[in-house]
Order: sequence, then C-alpha cells, then structure tokens
Amino acid sequence: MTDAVVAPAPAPAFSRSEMMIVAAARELAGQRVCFVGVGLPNIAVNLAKRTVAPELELVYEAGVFGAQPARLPLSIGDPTIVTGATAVVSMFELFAFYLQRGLIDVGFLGAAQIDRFGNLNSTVIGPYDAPKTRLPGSGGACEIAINAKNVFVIMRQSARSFVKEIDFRTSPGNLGGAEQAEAIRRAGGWNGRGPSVVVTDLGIWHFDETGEMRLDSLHPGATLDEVRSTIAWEPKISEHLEATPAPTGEELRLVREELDPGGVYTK
Amino acid sequence: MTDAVVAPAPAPAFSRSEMMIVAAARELAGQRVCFVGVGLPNIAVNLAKRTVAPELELVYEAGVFGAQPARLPLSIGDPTIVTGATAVVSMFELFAFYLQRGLIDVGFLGAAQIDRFGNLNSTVIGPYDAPKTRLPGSGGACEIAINAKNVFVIMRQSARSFVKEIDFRTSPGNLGGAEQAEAIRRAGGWNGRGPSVVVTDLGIWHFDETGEMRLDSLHPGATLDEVRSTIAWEPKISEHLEATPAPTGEELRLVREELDPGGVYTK
Amino acid sequence: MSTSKVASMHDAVADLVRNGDTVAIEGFTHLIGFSAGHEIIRQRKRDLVLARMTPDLIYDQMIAAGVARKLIFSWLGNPGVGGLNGIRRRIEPASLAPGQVPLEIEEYSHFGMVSRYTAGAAGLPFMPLRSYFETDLPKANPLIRPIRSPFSDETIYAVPPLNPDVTIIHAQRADANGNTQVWGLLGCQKEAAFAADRVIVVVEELVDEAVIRADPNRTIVPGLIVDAVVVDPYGAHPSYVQGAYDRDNRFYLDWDPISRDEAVLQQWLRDWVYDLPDRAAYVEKLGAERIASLKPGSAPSGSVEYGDYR
Amino acid sequence: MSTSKVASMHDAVADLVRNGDTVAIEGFTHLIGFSAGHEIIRQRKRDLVLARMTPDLIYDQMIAAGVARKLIFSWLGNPGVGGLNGIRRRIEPASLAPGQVPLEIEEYSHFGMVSRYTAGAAGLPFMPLRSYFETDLPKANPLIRPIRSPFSDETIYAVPPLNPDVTIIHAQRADANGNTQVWGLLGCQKEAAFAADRVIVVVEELVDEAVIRADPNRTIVPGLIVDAVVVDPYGAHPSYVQGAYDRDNRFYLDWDPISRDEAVLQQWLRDWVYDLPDRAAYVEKLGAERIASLKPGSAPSGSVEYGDYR
Repeated sequence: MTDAVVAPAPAPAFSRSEMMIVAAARELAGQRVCFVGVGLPNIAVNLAKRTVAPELELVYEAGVFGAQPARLPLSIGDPTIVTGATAVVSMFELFAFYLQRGLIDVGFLGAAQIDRFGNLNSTVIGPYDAPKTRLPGSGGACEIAINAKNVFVIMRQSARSFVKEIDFRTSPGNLGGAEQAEAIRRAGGWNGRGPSVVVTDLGIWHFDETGEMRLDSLHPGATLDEVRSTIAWEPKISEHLEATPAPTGEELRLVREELDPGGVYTK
Repeated sequence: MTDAVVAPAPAPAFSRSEMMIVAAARELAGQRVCFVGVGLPNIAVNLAKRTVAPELELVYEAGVFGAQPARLPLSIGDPTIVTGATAVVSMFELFAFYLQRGLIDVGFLGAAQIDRFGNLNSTVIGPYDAPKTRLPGSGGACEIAINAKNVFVIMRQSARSFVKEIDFRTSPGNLGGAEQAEAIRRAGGWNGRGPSVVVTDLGIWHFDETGEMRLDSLHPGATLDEVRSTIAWEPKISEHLEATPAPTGEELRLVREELDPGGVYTK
Repeated sequence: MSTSKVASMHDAVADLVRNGDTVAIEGFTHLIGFSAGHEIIRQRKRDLVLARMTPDLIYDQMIAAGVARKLIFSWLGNPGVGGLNGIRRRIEPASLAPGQVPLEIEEYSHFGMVSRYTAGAAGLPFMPLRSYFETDLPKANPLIRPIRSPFSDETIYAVPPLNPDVTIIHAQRADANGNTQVWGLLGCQKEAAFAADRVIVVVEELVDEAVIRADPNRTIVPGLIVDAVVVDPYGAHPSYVQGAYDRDNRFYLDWDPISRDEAVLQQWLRDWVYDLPDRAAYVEKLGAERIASLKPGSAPSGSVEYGDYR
Repeated sequence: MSTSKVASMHDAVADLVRNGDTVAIEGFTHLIGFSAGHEIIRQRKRDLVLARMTPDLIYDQMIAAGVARKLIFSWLGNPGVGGLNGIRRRIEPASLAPGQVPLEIEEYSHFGMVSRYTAGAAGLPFMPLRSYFETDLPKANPLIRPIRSPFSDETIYAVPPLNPDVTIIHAQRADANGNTQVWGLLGCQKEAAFAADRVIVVVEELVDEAVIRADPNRTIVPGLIVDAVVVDPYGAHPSYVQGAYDRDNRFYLDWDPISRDEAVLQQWLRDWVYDLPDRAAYVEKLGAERIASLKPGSAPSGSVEYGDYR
C-alpha cells in the first residue's frame, strides 16, 4: 500500500450491489436523523455514517435513537445497536414521539414492487385474499412513508418489481401524481413530503414535478437499454443524465471489511 | 410498661382526627391495591399497611407502585415513596395502565364538599367563573372516582362541607341515586362502582340501596345531635348503629410516633 | 408480601394457556420466548389466536406444529434472512395441502399493533394514529377505521384494543412475585402484558425482591399483573438477551432450509421440541460450546443514587 | 458528534423564552425547575401562558411577579401544606386589586393534562380518555369534548394536544448535547419535552456522553429535541432531586405566610430573585448548613450488564 502515495491505485472492481449501496449512502449527505430499515437500508446507512454523514443519528424502529453499532447489525434489533446508544425506548414512544411527531428526516425503505409514482408494495404478490406470494407486510413501512420527512427507496431493478400497477399499496408515495399527493398530504397533516430518491443497482432516480420517477444518474457499466428492460413502463430519463461516480477504494473497503464481510448484501 | 402484662392499660385518650384516621385505616382490611391521595388519605393508608393490611400495595399518582415509605411521605411525591418501591413509571402509564385499566381496588379521596349521594367537589366554592374560594381542583380525583373499583372518602363533618348541593361536581359519586348511577356507570364502561364508605371525625357512613349515605357507626364521644348539626340534610341513621371501637394503643403509637410525629394531620 | 409465583414451564402453560385462547408472545427481536412457545407445541394446544408484531421463527414453528387457527401481526419474516416458510404454506393457496384450512390472518402495521396493545393496556376502546392514509391496509382489515378529531376536523385512523387472554414475555430478571425488569430493547412487552388477562413471565434469573426495589425505574411489569414466573435460562435462544447472550444467527440461517421442507421441519420439531422435556434439555442438546460462543463482552450500565430518605 | 448546547441560565432564558409564549415547567413534586422560573421573573418576561399539572410554589411566585396572563393546570396547591395564595388573589374576584385583570385559567384533571402533553408529543390531534363522565369539568372547559369510539359505540372524552413554545425540565444529568437522564419520579417531563417547539434542560450535573451511552434505557429526552443545557446545581430547591437532596419542607411551610401578604411576597421576590444574579448566589444565600441538611443517605441502584457486541 505504500506506493499508493506516489501512484493512484487502479479503479477497483465492484459489484452492482456494492454500487447501489454506495450510491444510497452518498444520498444521505447532509441528513440528520435517519430511520433505518432492515436489509439493504441498514448497510447503506451504516456506510453513510462512516463516510458522508458522520453526524447522522441512526434511529431503529426497535426503539433505539443514536445507535453506534460496533458491527453491522444482523437485524434491526441486534444487541449491538443498543449498547452505546443515546436512548433506548419502547416502540410506542419510538413510533409516536419520534416518527409521528415528525422528528425523522429520512425514512429508508425497500419493497417488492414500486410504481412510477413511488408507491410501494411489501405485502403481497397477487390478490390479498389468495396470494401468489405472501411478503412480510408493512412492519413500519406504512407509517414511515407517511411520517418521515423524506423517503429514500433502495431496491434492485427488475420488470417484476418496477411495475405499472402494484398489487397492494403498503406505503403511499406520490399516489397518482405530485399534485394530488401534495394536496392529500397537506390536507391530512402528514409529516412527510413523500419519496425523494430511488437508488437501484442500475442508477439513481429522483421525482420530477409531476411526481414521476426520472433517471438522473446511470451507474458505471449499466446501460439505458438495461434500465428500460427492467422497468414495466417507459421511464423518464433526465436530459442531463449523469454518470454515477464509481465507489472509492475506501467505500469498498468499509463495505467489504467492516460492514458486510460475509457478502450477504453485496454478492 | 411491664405491668401491662398483668393489668390492661386504661383506654388511651385520643383526638377526633386520630379516631377518623384509625377508622379509615381499618376499612382497608382485605383490600389489595390502593391509590393514595394527598393529606389524610396518605396517613390512613400508611397506617393500614402497618396494621390491618400489610399486603396492601400503595400506588401514588406521581407514578409509584408498591411504595414502602420509610417515613410518612410529606407529599404524594416524596422521595421516600420512590426509594425501595417496586416500580416507578411515568404518570401517563400510572393513570392509563393502572387506574384506567382497572387495577386499582380502592381510591381514597378527600373533598371540600360532599352531597348525600357521595358526589364530591374539590374545585371551587361559589360560581366557577367568579369563585368565593378557589380550591385545588381535580388533580386525579375525577378519574379516580370513575376508575377505581371502590372509592373511600375521608373528610371532617361540617354543615359547610356536607351540603345539599355541591357547587361543582369534580368527582362523580352515586349521581342522583343508586339506580341512575349504576345504569350510567355500566353503560359508560366505568371501572368503578362508586363510593363505598365515608369516614368522618364523627362516624362511619356507607351507602344504602338508594345510593344515599347512611351512618353505620358512631365514634366514641360523638353524638347523633352532633352528627345532625354538621350535615345540611336530614341524614339516614342505621337501625343497627354501631359504636366504633376506640383506637388501640398500638394504632395511636403508630400515628403519633411513626406517621405524624409533628401532629400535622392529627391535631 | 410476596407470594411466590414461581412455576415450571410445564405447569405455567398447562394452567394458564387454554385451547382457543388469544396468546401474545411479545419481544421485538430481543427476548423472544422460544422456550414458552416450545412448551405450547409440546402440550399440543389447539385453535390458538396468535398475536405478535413479528411472527418470526417461533410462530413459524408453532403454526407448523398446528397450534393456531389465526394470526394477528404486522411483519412476517425471518429477520435479516428471508420469509417464514411454515406460515406461508398455510397462507398461499398453491401451497396448502388438500383440504387444509388456511390460516386466518389479521394484519396491521407495527405502529398499529403497538397502538392496539396500548389501547388494551390503557383500557381504551380505540387508539388513534396517523398511519394507513392512502394505503390498502384498511381495505384488507376492516378493524382499521377512520376517526374524526373533535378539535381539528382532521380524519385520522383508529385501531381497537388487543387484549390477549395470555401474554408471555421473556426478561432478564424478576422476583418470585413477578416484578420484572428488562433493559435493552423494550418492544411492546409492557403494553402487551398490561393488556392481557393472564401473564407469564419467563426469566433468565430469579432475583431477590431487594434487587428489584433497588432500581424501581427498571421495572417494566409489576407482580400485580403476573400469574406465573418461570425460570428458564437461555429460554430466548436462538434470539438474544441483552447482556447475557447474543442472537444465534446460525440458527436463523439454518431455519430457512429446514422450514422449506415440511417433512424436515416436522422432524426438527420432533428432535428439538416434542422429544425434549424442557428448556434445560434443549440447552444441553445445544451444547456448552455453542452457548459459550454467544457470550458478549462486558459493558456495565453503572449505578445511580436513589438516596435513603427517612 | 455533539455540538455543545451548554448555556448560562440567563442566556438560555433570554434566547428561548419570548413574551407571549406558552411555557411549561414540568416536574411532578420532583425536579421542579425553580432556578428557571426565577430567571424568567428576573428577566421580566410578560404575557406568558403558563402550563403545568401542579402550579405549586414556582408558579405562585411567577404569577405574583406578573409574568403570566393565563394558567393551564390540573391541581392548584402547595402540596401537603395548603393553597397558593398568590394565584388565588388573581382568580378570586374579592381579592383582585381594583382594575386588575383576573388570571385566565384553563383546567383539566391530572390525566387530562398528561394526555394533552402525550397527544402533543405524539403528533396526534387529540387523545381519548375515560375521565370527566358526569362531572362539571367539560362545562367549565369547552376543550374537553366527547368522542365516539368507531368500534364499541361508547362515547368517552378527548383532550387536544398541548404543544408549548418552550418546555423547561430539571434533571439529574445530561451531556453537552442535551441527552438527558432522570430517575425517580418521571412525571410527564418526557411528554412535555417532545410536545414543545423548544426545550431547555437544567441539570444538577453535566456528564460525559459516555456516561449517558453506558445506560441508554435511562435517557428520557434525547439531545435531538434540546436547545440549551443549563448546569444549575440545587436549581430544583426547595423541591428535590432523587438521590441528591431532599425536599426542603421548611420552605413549603414558610411560603404559606409569606404568600398570604402581597407586600411580604413581593419583598421575598426582591430578596431571593430580583436582587440575586443567579442560582449560585441563591445557594450561597441559603447557606451551606441548610443545603447539607437536605442530603439523603445512600441507596445505590446497582449496575446491570448491557454486553459488548462486536
């Protein structure tokens, strides 16, 4: 490693999952209080805290504020998120006094299905009463989508998950479009402004003025054809489409050595 | 004191306040969980725990369950009710999970005014908007009267306090009579059955089948004339009126030496 | 003062859990009452309505063992691993055995479940919450109903109280009277216990009443509402107990292949539940080495001063 | 990680308490923020709406000093002693000075006040409760309103949220970022703090962040919602701090005669508030002997094990 001082190392190879996690972590720059979900959000948020957002306060729905996990938590209720945390409270308090009160800046969600307006399904594939695939259900996702000020979504693209119509609306996004969503959110006194970014294994999507997803950045190695073939609708692509900067060596080191040495999320 | 073994000591002298406190404490025999109010109830309940009801669990609205005060608490929030208690919780939990849930057997109340049906006023003398005397108000008294399974009342008799019509109903008793009160309590899902005893400086009152106070026991030294002259209505007197047994030497010792050495409540 | 409520797990479950009961085993990832769930399987209880925010491995096992007719929940999964295969086979029509009755489900969000227990614990006929707006959950569950504020003209949602016949919680410690203390994640155990008619507390350690009274702010459940105290060290395995042992993640990973095959799952139940008398035998079968591997390092809370006031 | 929020009481009150604000100083018999109340008097704040379950001596002093136009409360008294004479003189028409505007009052029961703070802390438009049936309180206060359950056809009552502009609480300890821990009586401080727009925490002791993080279950208020941390030892005198000092009952008894005479009361305010710069001067004036007489014996909580998981 000593010669790295005189000559930069060649750009490291990385997987698409690694790119997705790194891109999601970077989106957290400047955010203050983040509600951490299970799975990919968990690793992305923990990476952000070690890189772009050291001041980030991690809130876990299990009842933890200000977690400082010494290892990547195996689940959102891992004992490592308790030891050394700032506060550990009942779930009633967490959901009522932190989330519903409007103290959460970012809620980080995954889902099985998403539509063009960022509405999410994590409940069921097929009819509710006779499911083809029974998924975990809401957990806290329904109320996070309503009460976190901003919602970040992280999920892999595929035509089965980026669908024209989701089978069940677990978490409201921009509903039928931005105008309607904004009116309903305001009238109903929701804390949340809805989804603001969707990070996938192919790129980074934000929402345009109509409330629809728009591809703003394409990950290295991904193509627009790939993007289109993994979405069930004709996607909007930014006129100023950017190229997502590849993961840095340090980002990859953190993911591979500290956060996911077993490669559970990054393979 | 050694000759007490061969000849009983003469009955000790006692004040009317002492008789009232002792009589109230005795009523707690067999009760399990008691919500302790400020003032006279505080000393009566602490006496009961040291005599007829050692198993009594003391609940203080300040948020304490299973208090074991090492001294007579100066107020219902004294630090001595915390140290050595079984549980200390927020006031939301105390009122919601203990009282409103129906776990309290006896709520012990005082008041400035009472009517024949055991309705209580601790809010105001005179009109609410232009009070002659502004009293403390409900505190927990309103919800104790509704949600404690039984309500014990302790107060000194006087024509100003045992009145035909109370100026403000802070705590509902038997409303306009037993039949109405029972119907309303049942229909409204109240936990409480209403007042069951009123202990005064002159005697012990229970409630008859019409829901009206009836004198069942007269304290030593008190007369029926006195009882009548300190009540603004013509009181019911039991056909089987009993004589309240005088305080025992041990009861008086506990009150005078342990519970109220300053004589604050017993003078 | 303290009548002992200490009982064996066998007796506690035999006396307090009845066929047809609504049973809540609560504990959110932390302090999951596996030993109690196994005893319910072993005693072949039937027609239970099982309530739990996260019906993870323990309810997958119980439902696969046939104890339940209905499930009330908010998140159905093997946390950090995947799905719950035993339960999915009772829900997805394609997986049901011929003639098998599907498991009835009643579904909320996490805050909805927490609010149901809170209403139950508080003796309230409903609890209001700002969830469910513009979602399909109220359509899927008619017990999620709109309610209008009497102050602001806003319409939000309400859920009804959930009052289990029996709530079972696992804790670090209790005294013989059932005064129970927990630290680390608190989940909704307090609310679920106060909401219940009967409460079983399972603990790692039985302590003297004086230990509880030395730190009354740590008490989450008073003996007043507890019917039985079961002393079952390692009773929360493969979940964890803050300060005592770690989650046995290997088992969570192992459960996925075990539970994918109904026959393998049933064999697992025979090996680890039916053929064992109690949790002590389970711990012995697990082996001292595996147990030892779960022990964390030390991180003491420190002591605070309550003061002696006389 | 932790930007310091430590401020002098003067600066905290000057920056965060504004004329016309709704201010809640909470702490039920325990941890009453006398030093904060005195600073509000000293800075001659005006037209405050004062909220507090039990407006005891501190609000009697503040209202007599003329800082308030309105009081929101549930029990008005000198606990264990008698009435609050300063406040009564502003309520009872016979006692009002000629031309003096009476104090506006808004009155609840204890559970009503707690429920108002809870609704405020939870972002709810109302909180339901089973109080007020067949009492005159809903007539006296039109903000206590009936609400019908969407499940049981029962009608109970509801109270609206109470969201103070500023909540001030006193605590045993906090770190410089405002992460605050309390033991002993908890009252409704957590709810009042989460309900507020701004929060001032006054502590007996400033501790390192590591002390807080060693026992996260004791944290009642996170630094996230705290605007200023004031270190004011003995700031709760004459009320008490569990483990640190006892209630100074002599002062509660003394206050009765002092407050019965408006002139004596005003002289007391000059001697003990206006003419002193801060709490340190108050403690010095009180004297070391009196302070020492309030020290309790020792009753440690003992330590629990959180476990180090890496």
